Amino acid sequence: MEELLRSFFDIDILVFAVIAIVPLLWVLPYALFAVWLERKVAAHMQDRLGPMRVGGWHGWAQTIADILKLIQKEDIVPTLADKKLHFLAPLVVFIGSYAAFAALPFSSAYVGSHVNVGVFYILAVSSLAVVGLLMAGWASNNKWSLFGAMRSVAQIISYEIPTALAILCVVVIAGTLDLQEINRMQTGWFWEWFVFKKFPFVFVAFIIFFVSSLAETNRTPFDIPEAESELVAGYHTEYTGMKFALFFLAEYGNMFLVSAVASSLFLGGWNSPFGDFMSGPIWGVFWFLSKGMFFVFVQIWLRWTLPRLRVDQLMHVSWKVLTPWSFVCLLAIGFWTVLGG
Amino acid sequence: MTPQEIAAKLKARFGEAISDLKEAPPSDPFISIQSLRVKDVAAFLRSDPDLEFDYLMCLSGMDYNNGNLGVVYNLYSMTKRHKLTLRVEVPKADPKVPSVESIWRTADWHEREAYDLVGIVFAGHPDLRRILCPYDWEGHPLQKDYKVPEFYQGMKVPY
Amino acid sequence: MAKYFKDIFTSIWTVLVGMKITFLHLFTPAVTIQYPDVKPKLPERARNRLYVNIDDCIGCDQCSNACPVDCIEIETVKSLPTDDLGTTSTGQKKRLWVTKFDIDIAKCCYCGLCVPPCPTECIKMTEVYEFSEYDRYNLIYNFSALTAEQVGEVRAKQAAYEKEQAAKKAAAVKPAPAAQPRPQQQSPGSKKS
Amino acid sequence: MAQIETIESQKTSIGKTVRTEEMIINMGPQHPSTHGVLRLELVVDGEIVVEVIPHIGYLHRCFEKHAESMANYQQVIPYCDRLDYISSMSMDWAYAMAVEKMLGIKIPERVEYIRVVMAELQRIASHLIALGTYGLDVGAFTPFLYCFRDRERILDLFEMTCGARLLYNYIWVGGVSHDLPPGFVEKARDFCRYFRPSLKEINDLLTYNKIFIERTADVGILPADVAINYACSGPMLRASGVNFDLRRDDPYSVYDRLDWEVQIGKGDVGTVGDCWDRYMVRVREMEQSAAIIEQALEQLPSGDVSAAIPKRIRPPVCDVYVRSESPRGEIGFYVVSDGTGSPFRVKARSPAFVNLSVLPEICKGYMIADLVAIVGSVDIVLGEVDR
Repeated sequence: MEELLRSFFDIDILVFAVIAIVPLLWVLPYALFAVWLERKVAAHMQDRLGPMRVGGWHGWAQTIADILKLIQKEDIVPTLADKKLHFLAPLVVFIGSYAAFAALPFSSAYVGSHVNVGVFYILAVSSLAVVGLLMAGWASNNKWSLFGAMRSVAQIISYEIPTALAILCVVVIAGTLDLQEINRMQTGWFWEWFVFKKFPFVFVAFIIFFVSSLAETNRTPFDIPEAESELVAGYHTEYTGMKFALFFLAEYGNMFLVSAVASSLFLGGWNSPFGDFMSGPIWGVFWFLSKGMFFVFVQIWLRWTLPRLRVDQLMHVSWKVLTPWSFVCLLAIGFWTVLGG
Repeated sequence: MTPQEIAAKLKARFGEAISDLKEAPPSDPFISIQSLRVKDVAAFLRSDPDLEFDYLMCLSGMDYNNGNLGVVYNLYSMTKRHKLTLRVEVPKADPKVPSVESIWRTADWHEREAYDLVGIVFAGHPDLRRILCPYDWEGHPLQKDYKVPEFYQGMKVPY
Repeated sequence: MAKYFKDIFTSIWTVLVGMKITFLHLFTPAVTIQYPDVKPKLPERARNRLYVNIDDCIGCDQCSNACPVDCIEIETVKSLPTDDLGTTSTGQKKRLWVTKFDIDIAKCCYCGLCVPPCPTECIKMTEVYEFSEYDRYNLIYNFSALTAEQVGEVRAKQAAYEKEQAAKKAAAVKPAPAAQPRPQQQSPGSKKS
Repeated sequence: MAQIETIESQKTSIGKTVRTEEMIINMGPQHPSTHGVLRLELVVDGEIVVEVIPHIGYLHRCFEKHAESMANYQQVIPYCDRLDYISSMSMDWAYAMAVEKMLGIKIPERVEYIRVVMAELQRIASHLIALGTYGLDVGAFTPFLYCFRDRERILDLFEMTCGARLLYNYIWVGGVSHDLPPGFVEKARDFCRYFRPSLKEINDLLTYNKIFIERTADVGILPADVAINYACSGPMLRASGVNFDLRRDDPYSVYDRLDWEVQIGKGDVGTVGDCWDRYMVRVREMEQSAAIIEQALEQLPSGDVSAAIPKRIRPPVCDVYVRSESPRGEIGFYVVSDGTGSPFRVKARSPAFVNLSVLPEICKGYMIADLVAIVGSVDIVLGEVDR
């Protein structure tokens, strides 16, 4: 894609700008769609109808109306808030989520930035959101927000470990940190996907990755940083209008991010499940996005099914269940790779 | 035990401090107590192995509209399954009744409510604050001669 | 240790059971309806907005007495013996001009206590439940059939009649206290705004 | 002052420079999980609750003062509706029984059965709300709407009987306002048949979910002696293992002719008297209520329902305390008459008010998330707490 663009423009900065815009073109409509999907799925799971009015067919324009409303809203900053941090926090959170899209291989022909440490980069950059959440909680000068921020930092940092270990399992098999390369190794029928390799260890690693990614995106059952019934809205209690929308966007962006990483690492990414059938760069985008959306749907599904864990139980799950098991998987896969080749 | 037996037992223990059992159906049979002995009687009722009134069903503050305020205790025993009603009357000028909070913890909020709404002062209550009305409300609304204030913190009260 | 594994197993199992239930509900038809487009059929006994059939009202004030929140205001003026106010549909003769029959529906608590005492069954609760207003004063419903002028006329007639009667009495007996004048408050139409 | 002193005494210092201290944090009156306008002043050490000071009265509507100023006894009933607006029928019934006791009138048998059916339907409706909002408190949203879906069916039954969905004013002194409408019995039976599988679904989705059990078992344990000392009642008392139900132990109406069992907390997944037990007692009570409804409909005699409604209620000079089992526990009315047509004093002993007073006792040492679970398991209705 880079070469293609270079044939049009000769200026580097323009080429990179165009490449950088592409994920944004996906993230914004995706976030609107995902919010709508979340509401519709929730409604139908609860025997309701959900939004039905705006836009005609099943209220498809509801979230567009919502975002327009949020843009128009007054930006309220609490008097005693730390104004600079209060302003910066949503930006940091959104940047952390959006920057990670750069290394996502949307198709065999397109990846925002072809870095050879893609997985590592995504892990590192998406942790940036923690700083933003803490800033938001602290700057709001609200005790509930601070609680939310503290919880969220503790949660995200602890769940980084099982996430990283689960990713390592794949890296051990693939022998590279380059996502594009990892995807290429899974080309073929769906049994070529890493999730079915070295059964059941990679499969367990996949489950661990998915569960801890739920925690990293603050989704139920790990949504304690914004636990509505406990902390009102957690770190974004004091945010309104567009700043709130940025938090929202970042959350949904993150949801897709972890889903996309899961599908890239474990489920073949842009590969078609049926060998050469429907494969190629264009179909690759389709497969990549639909695999990502499937996991977004599963996240939504879980959210409307499960209750929420408590802080200490959350830590329990991370440190006493997920981390040891991911170590077991990593060791087993390591031995298998070394011994079995 | 029937109310009569309970009354006899109490009479034997406390003598003049309590009245005879008064029965006038459909009213519940009740015993009047001198206000100063409430706590002793309550402690006895709670601890006596034959009585064991361990459940304070209700504690109501009353304004009898004759210059007296009163407290009505409705007692029940979970183990013996019998009931008793106690009544205390105190002059409105000095409405002091000993608190039974240390005997039945449930009396805590009931007494605060009676203090708040009727104005009975429970001596020995650990935390006698208003409970239903705002903390700076004036007067005790359930007294029969209570007049609703016109303003509360600058707001008109009967809206 | 066995508990540790059992806990992991039950967690996963119950989560899957829950997911199955919610997934199946994804395809069950919704129980909610699109309200302003689709409206539920209310049962016969539905208690909503009050309605007074003023033609049947005899001004007996019983509904007003039964109301626990005092949302019904009734004022009546005695009719002259010469007036014929007609009869109600139940056959009762009307003797009072109902000069004011206001229901402050904003105060109404829809308890329905006003309905059974009515001797002519003229006050009832209807099925209408959509009657929000931008101005609270529009929620005071005037049911009286008389216009402000008619009320004035009726009052004047009654006052004149009473005066006459009083004069008669005074002439017959001795100086009697003047007939107590009816309070001339604002006419019911004035609240209509 | 007492509060500040406790805080001082609990300050701990670790080293010279780093010192932790408790934070005072205000929960409510506008908080999603205080079930209305309850305000809790929390003293927390990190996430651990050191002390809870409840502040109530934000919904105080002077029920008792209103009742005294009513023109007659009948007019108090709409106000009773608004005490516990989740279970208006039980409130009405308790008040009506108090006045009936003063008047000494005999209630037609059909009325008693209708009242039992209504009260038990109301109990199911009320417990459904308790279950649903409890799910909400621990973060599960979906069971809440399933509960409301089922509750709607009960409200439909009520609406076809008396015309109102929430504040019924149905049970009057001496009778009920309307006889059962045609088709009610079948519909009520249908509901009972529909309800059991539906309850099982909620159980599968929420009650036996491992996360839910983890959140509620061994949390907010209320021992039996503390429960009795605080005069807790209803599911709150029974969950602590006290086998006591006013419907059986201080029988009123026709409950003694019906066959059902009192449900108590057994500590299936934790300790007796924890939040899960309180929740489970409600679930099991709903099953029992469905059985009571079916039996009562079976035995329903025919007759007139308005025979005993007195034209003018003028009780003799007397005072009575009458209690009955509302979904939240013992609702008692202490009614004093001075022989006139309007009550001299009406005191409502509301179950949630008394149950809530035990909250500071059972919250200490748990986390804020647990506090939410405990408040939810007490199942308060602020309309009744504040009156």
